[in-house]
Amino acid sequence: MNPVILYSVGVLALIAAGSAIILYFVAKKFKVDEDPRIGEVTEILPGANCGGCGFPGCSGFATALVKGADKGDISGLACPPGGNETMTAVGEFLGLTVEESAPTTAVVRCNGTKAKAPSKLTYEGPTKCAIAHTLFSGENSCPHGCLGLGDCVDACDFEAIYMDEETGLPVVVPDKCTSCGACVRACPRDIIEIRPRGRKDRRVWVACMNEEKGPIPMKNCKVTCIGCAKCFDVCPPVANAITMGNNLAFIDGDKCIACGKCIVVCPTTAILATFEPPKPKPKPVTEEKEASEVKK
Amino acid sequence: MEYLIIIIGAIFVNNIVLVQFLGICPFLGVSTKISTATGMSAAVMFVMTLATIVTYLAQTLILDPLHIEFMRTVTFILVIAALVQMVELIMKKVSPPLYQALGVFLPLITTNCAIMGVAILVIKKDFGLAESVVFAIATAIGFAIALIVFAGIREKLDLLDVPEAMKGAPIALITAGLLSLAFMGFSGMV
Amino acid sequence: MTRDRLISHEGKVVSVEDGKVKVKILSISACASCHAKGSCSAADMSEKYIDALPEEKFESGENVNVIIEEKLGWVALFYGILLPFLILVTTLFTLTASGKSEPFSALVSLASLIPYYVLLYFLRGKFEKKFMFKAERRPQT
Amino acid sequence: MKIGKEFYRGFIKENPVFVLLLGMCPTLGVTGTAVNGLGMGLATTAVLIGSNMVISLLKNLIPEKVRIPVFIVVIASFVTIIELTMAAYLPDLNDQLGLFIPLIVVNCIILGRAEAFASKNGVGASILDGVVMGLGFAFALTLLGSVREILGFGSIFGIKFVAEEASTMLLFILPPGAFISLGILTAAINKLSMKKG
Amino acid sequence: MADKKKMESTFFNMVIVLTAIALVSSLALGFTYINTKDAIAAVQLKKTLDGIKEVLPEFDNNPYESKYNVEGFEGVEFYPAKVGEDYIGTAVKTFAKGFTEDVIIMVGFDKDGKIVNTSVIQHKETPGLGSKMSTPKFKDQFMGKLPSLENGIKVTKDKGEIDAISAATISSRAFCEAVTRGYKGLIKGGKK
Amino acid sequence: MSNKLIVSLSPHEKGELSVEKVMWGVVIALMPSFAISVYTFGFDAIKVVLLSVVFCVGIEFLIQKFMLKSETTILDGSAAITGILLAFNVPSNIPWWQLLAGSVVAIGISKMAFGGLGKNPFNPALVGRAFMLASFPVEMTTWPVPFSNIWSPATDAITAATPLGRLAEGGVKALGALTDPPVEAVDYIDIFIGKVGGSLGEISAAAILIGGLYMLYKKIITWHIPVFYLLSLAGFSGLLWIIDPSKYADPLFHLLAGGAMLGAWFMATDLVTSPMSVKGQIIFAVLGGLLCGAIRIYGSYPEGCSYSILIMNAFVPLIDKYSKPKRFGKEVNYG
Amino acid sequence: MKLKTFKLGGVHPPENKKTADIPVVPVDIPKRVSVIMSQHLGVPAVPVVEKGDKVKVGTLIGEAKGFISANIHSPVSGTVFKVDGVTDATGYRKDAVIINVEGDDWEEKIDKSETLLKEIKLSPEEIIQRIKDSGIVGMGGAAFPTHVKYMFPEGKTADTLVINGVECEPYLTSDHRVMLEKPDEILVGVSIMMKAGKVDRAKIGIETNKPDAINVLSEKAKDYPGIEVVPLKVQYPQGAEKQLIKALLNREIPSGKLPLDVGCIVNNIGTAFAIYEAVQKNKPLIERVVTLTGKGLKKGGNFLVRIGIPAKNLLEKLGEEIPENTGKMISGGPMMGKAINHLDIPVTKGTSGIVLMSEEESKRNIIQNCIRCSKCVSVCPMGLEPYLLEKLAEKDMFEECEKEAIVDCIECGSCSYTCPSSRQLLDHIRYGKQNVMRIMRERRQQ
Ligand SMILES: Cc1cc2nc3c(=O)[nH]c(=O)nc-3n(C[C@H](O)[C@H](O)[C@H](O)COP(=O)(O)O)c2cc1C
Ligand SMILES: Cc1cc2nc3c(=O)[nH]c(=O)nc-3n(C[C@H](O)[C@H](O)[C@H](O)COP(=O)(O)O)c2cc1C
Ligand SMILES: Cc1cc2nc3c(=O)[nH]c(=O)nc-3n(C[C@H](O)[C@H](O)[C@H](O)COP(=O)(O)O)c2cc1C
Ligand SMILES: Cc1cc2nc3c(=O)[nH]c(=O)nc-3n(C[C@H](O)[C@H](O)[C@H](O)CO)c2cc1C
Ligand code: SF4
Ligand code: SF4
Ligand code: SF4
Ligand code: SF4
Ligand code: FES
Repeated sequence: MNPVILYSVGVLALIAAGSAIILYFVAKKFKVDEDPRIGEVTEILPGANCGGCGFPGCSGFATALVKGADKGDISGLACPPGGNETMTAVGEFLGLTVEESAPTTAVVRCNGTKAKAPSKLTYEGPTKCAIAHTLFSGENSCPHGCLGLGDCVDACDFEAIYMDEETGLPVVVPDKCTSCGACVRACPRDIIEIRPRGRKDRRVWVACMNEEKGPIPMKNCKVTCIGCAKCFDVCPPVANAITMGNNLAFIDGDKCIACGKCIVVCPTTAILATFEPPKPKPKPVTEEKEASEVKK
Repeated sequence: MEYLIIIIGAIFVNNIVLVQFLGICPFLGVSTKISTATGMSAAVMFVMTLATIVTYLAQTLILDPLHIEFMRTVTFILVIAALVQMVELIMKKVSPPLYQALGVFLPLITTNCAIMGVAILVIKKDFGLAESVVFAIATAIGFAIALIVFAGIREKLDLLDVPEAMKGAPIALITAGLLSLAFMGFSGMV
Repeated sequence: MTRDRLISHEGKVVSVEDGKVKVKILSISACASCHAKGSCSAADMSEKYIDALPEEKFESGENVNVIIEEKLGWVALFYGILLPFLILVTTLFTLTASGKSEPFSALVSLASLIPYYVLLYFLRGKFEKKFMFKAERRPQT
Repeated sequence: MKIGKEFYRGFIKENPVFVLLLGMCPTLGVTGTAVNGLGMGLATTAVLIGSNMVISLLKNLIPEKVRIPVFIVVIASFVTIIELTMAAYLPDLNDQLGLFIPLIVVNCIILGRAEAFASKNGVGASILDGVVMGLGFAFALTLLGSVREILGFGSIFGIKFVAEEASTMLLFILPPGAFISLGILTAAINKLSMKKG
Repeated sequence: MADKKKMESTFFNMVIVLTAIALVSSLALGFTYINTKDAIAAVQLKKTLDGIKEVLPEFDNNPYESKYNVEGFEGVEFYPAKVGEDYIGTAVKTFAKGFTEDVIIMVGFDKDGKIVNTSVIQHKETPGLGSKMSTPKFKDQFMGKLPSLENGIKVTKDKGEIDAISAATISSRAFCEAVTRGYKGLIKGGKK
Repeated sequence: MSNKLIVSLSPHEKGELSVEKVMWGVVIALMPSFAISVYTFGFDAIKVVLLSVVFCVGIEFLIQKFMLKSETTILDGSAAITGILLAFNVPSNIPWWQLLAGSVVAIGISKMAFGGLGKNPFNPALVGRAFMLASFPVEMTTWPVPFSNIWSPATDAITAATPLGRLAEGGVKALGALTDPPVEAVDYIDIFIGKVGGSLGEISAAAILIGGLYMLYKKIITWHIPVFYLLSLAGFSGLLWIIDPSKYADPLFHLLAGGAMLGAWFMATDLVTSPMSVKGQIIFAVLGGLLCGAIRIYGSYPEGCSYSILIMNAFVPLIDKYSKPKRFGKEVNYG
Repeated sequence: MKLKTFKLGGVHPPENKKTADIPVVPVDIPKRVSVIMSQHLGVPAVPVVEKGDKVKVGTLIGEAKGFISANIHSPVSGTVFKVDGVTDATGYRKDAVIINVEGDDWEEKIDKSETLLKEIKLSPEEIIQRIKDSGIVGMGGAAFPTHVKYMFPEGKTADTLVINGVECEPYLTSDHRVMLEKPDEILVGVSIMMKAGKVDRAKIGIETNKPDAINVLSEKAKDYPGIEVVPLKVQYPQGAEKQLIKALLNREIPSGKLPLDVGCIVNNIGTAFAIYEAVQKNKPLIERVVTLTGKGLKKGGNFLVRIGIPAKNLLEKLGEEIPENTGKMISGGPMMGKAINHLDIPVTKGTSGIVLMSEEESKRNIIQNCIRCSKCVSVCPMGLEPYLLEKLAEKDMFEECEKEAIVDCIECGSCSYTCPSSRQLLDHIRYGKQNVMRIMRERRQQ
């Protein structure tokens, strides 16, 4: 045989064996006891790394899931963007059944549109709610109302909120919203809330956060909640979803049965819903904004 | 003088990234922070020197005498890959805390074109050992300068909003192109 | 401790043992955040374990920041990379300059790293004290 | 598996150069002319097909821990074979591509495909993957080479379409031109995909 | 993927597999090498000879084999050419610093020292400027010239007889300098 | 009171300065040089400057209007400066399409790709020039003879070597000690007032100085960059000259010849691409001057000024990062 | 001799001090006043009166709560109408005591006479107690409870009292008028403060655009040992305490430290006057001098105003209307003051002036890209890099903000003022600073 071939075979074999030995030790020392399931669970997750689950990134969540699975319990862990489908898939993979959690969405609890709460001042400065919030009560002077500068829109990774130019208020697109809560954290006025989407997408909520006594906010906004408790009175006892506090009504989304009675009695139309209220009273209840939501 | 020519040549005139196009991946990938870029550069310098010495040995002690120069590619890549892993292994074994601290500080060092390229280049240029090592170090310095300067520009660009379509790779490539254009000024210096 | 120059990494406590926590750091390598890692082999190791001193009581599974002064990172770079590099190069050039044959110089200079690493090995206790990481709760932003 | 779809993937959607930004060195280094780009692309494709094939054949024989070195050996062997063959039969192209032929060995695409695809799939699929990704790479290199050649020399595949004496934008065949052309191309692709997405 | 049986990563397996693969690859490489070796060598030889052929008249020896160097002219190579036993001239591979890097050219001198022809082997001059060195318009000026032993050959600007390429005096000058260097070396080494 | 009140954070008072004032101030400062170039090169000078400005401003407009779809800011004057300076850096007989290509690179790639005014790391006009120099070396290094045919377009390219070109060729060995015969001495007064060949704007050091002083007076620039740049160039070349006056040109020649003056006063000072702190500006200028000297003397390009500035532009982020202004309360001075 | 000033940065906005020559006149007391409980820096005071309670001028109606807080006294006599929220200058609601005015009855202990009392009878501790009881806060703008400055932490001493007569804000002239009209009282006040702070020298810094004040005070100061009047070059923000100390004493307060760390106490001229009244006349802080001015006003003026009187009453007193084209109303000066929504807001202890700006003046310019002109860097008196801080804050990069010393920013606004691109530098910097301070606080709590 040609010596060149002989040499090359010999040399390469030697080097290869050498590196095999080195690599063997390297592999041994660097052995990462990673559960292979973690990687595969990560694959199942959406990979948005949004942090909505409360863990640093999807792989962090995957680790928690696998750990939970070892203990036989992954309840309480949920991936907001992935929703039930993802969690079911994860559950299947880990051999656990996952309880369906009621789907949720973000809602904006302010209805102080440009028409209903006209601006009295002009704000000049960075378009950042957080900055305007430190400066003053807002162009419409409501210290609890939406500032309309869109911090929530910027915070959303899923393009699920946009600014309605006409109303000057953010609008959530429930089909895109993953309930990750980024907007909730971004809003300096705590106007956004994550609520159950409701059966057949029917949900009712008080679109106001103003805690001042009736007449004061009325000066700034026609659709403020004045804390009159009429809605509280009409809420059916089976639901008992409404609580009053600080001159403000609050509807518990988990209890609300979406009967729509409160919408009709509200003197200021501060209660919004994603469906037509039962008896269309003379008062116009819905804005264009909800009308578009109804269609969905 | 000879060394000076090698040094200036390798750092400025024929800068490894901007003119020779070697090691572009780390150049584009690890250049988002100045401190990382600096650490990475130091690591590349060490590995490049080591790799040059080892491949030089492989060439002169094994390939040349046996007349199997054609095995160069295979041999070099294996030797370099093993070498890099071994350095990490030794470090981890010898001083775990040091290894941890470095690990937090530095990204992984992997075999890239630059290291392999320099190993082959010094053989092609018929350099002796000392020249090879000088060349390797100078090349690494050239890499470091390009990388750190580039990281500086990118850190700054991160703060300014470049147009959407230009974000990421396009602007990095164009910046690299302009940097390369600027480095043309060094041409003819050796 | 001044906050002036710190490097901090997000990580997760994996175990707690007598006054120390072991923290798993996610995505240290630049590659781990790379969009092309799926088709790249370098992204192999995206996790590392760090022993850190907890600033408060942590439990396993908590998210923390592992922090170390940036200065110490540079010190590590010096001992881990620059110093051996200098030893290597100095030996090499001393030998070649004194007329030794090239392969010999190359081999000896490579060998000169052995005593260095042995020394490091004996000093590892010292380093352990020096390169102490701290684990702190992640501030909300 | 639809072949057409696969090709769309290799050429556009997951194009190794424009989208994944892999193997940048040869991409920038040898695309002074369309011919060089094509040559380099095809050489890489050949290696990719070969290594994908061999690795998918061997996939069950390779212990996990030595998989990288085995891949490297296989790839390096193919590279050397290509290198020798080109030196013998295409000496001019070989001279033009120079250092970048042996450096195919460190091209991330090849190792990447070996890792991500060939080591998990059958031979047929792996060869197809090699063809698709390789041609995608070759396509990108040729495109970039053509752009640079047109702007820099006023010719394409060596055929000059401006007067012999006319000035052309020589910068595009110099190093800065490589970066800038690729930057503009990726920006264009970004823009296109933004419009679509 | 659970059903896929992978080889386990034991020490033994690893070494064996890697070594085996290395064996196979090196065999393949070796054979390729043997099969391409001659072709490569032939290509190499042809390239050098082609260069020499371009600058010298017909010859029938292998000047490459009788290559020699001259002291004081490092980097310059001399390839004497013969027809039968008769010395007909020398091809000289020579260089000078051009606009960017060294310009390497091949110059053929006949047995009287007159320039037969020149060819550019390697340069990094600016395309469109210095690169015009290889156009006949410039190159052909050298044909048949006998450099002076004292001054070599020069461009007109330096009181010589070669018209420089317009806007590329430096490259032109480098070309002349390289020719001069080759010539001086040839004379010093004694024509062989 | 009918209108709505404005609410904003403090300060409510605003200063006089505006981007437009700064930029058009620079344009005014460039006018003396323009006048000299028209005097020297005639109609061609007007044509080239006008074309270049129209190209640059036009490209900026088109990109903003159709690609970025943003507000157009062409009236801020920065594109006009780029246009003028680009024209000042080319010979007066440059073909129009090459000027167009240069403008596209200067504005399109070097400025707008980064997002427009203020975001570009490299000086657009210089990028344009470097691009043209590398792309069209023949046209960029063939200068028409000054005062040749003033009012008719110089169609025939007549090479009139620039002082620096002659130096690079080894022609002008040293102006102080003219030893080698084929050299015509260069008259310093000629270079100073601009009776020499060269690019449009660089020929007259005097005109540039007038413009520079105007910018200083208007507080558009500070003195640090030009002064340190020129000092370090003079220092570097002077050192070599002292060592061997027969081999190297004297520092005065280096200061007056070529683009050093134009570069030091108008291009190194570009606000966008120079460091922020005074300390940083000094580092920038000193290193730039050294580089300029080094490229002129050791490199292959006869004119090092533009490259020296481009290279230093690349270092600006690093300089900014490591040369912070003096912070109040850092060095405590008690009692 | 070269005039003293601080060396780093600074700007010189047009002064517009058109009310400098108009003497202070008192404003009539309206039927009802609203006294806000958080008029000072720190914890709001707690109301100690209820609806229906009778109060006299000087009756304590709000009690300090916590270390950094101040008492609040009734500025009028009458009946408490209610204790409720009123909207303050920013539109948010604050607790306030609303009083229906009946007559002008003063607490008996207050000495209402005009006679100058030079002799200081009280001991340092008693002086500080009196300052505290009288609810004195800094009149220089921040309304920091003054007694806190004199209660040195363990081991600290002061050697110099710095009196801030700079009034570097454009338009405002209230300090200027006080200096002209009450020089003796001020000097006695300063002597009291020297005694309280146990220092034997005081420096009064006044910019040279108030030559009459410099003359009067330096003439009179000859009679008061240890007090020196130092003329200063006109430059904004010379009135900021760090810059003032630098200008007067060439001492630099290290980052994150207080004047006391370099042996200084800084107080405003108005504070000195208030201390004189509190200590010598037993009069709590119930009124202050407020400048009402603006280019649109025919005259403008300086007024002695009881706390709680709505700002619009000043305009009434002046006999003018809000000019037709008013675009912005500012409480305080145009550089540091707050924009207010309407003139119904009550005057507080910190209100130094009301400036009305026309629409053209108040519109902000269109924001352009930063051209890196470095003007902001060169004018920043703290040696910061506003252009960088702005970007970092805008991008919520708070850790980097912290490294770049964003908390050193004194919010003087010189950067925004000077920026040729009209960038909203301070707006973003303030946002970043607030977040960094919040993060630092959270970290400290751990
Ligand atoms: C970008 C550029 C490239 C150049 N390339 C060359 C070249 O390759 N060869 C050369 O001799 N001169 C080149 N020059 C020109 C020289 O610098 C010098 O100006 C020229 O040699 C002048 O000589 P002339 O008298 O022949 O016009 C180049 C100049 C520039 C600006
Ligand atoms: C917690 C705290 C403690 C302070 N202690 C002192 C002090 O001991 N001595 C002092 O002169 N000022 C003290 N200050 C007041 C500040 O130095 C400063 O005068 C005040 O914030 C108002 O400053 P300005 O009007 O310049 O904004 C203190 C401030 C704070 C917030
Ligand atoms: C930018 C800036 C400007 C200031 N200008 C003045 C001023 O003109 N006059 C003044 O008395 N205080 C001014 N101050 C407040 C002083 O810093 C300091 O707080 C005050 O003099 C302390 O006195 P006081 O507590 O008695 O108010 C200014 C503060 C800042 C931050
Ligand atoms: C003093 C000064 C010098 C300038 N110099 C240049 C220059 O050299 N090149 C240029 O393209 N623009 C110049 N400009 C204009 C402008 O700053 C430049 O186009 C920006 O770099 C574009 O972002 C200058 C502006 C000023 C105020
Ligand atoms: S709307 Fe809010 S909750 Fe829904 S996805 Fe967007 S940020 Fe998350
Ligand atoms: S909901 Fe909150 S964050 Fe969104 S615009 Fe309104 S105030 Fe801003
Ligand atoms: S506001 Fe802050 S950053 Fe701006 S100049 Fe003043 S101190 Fe500097
Ligand atoms: S003053 Fe304005 S334009 Fe100038 S550097 Fe500062 S932020 Fe930029
Ligand atoms: S191809 Fe990745 S570094 Fe060269």
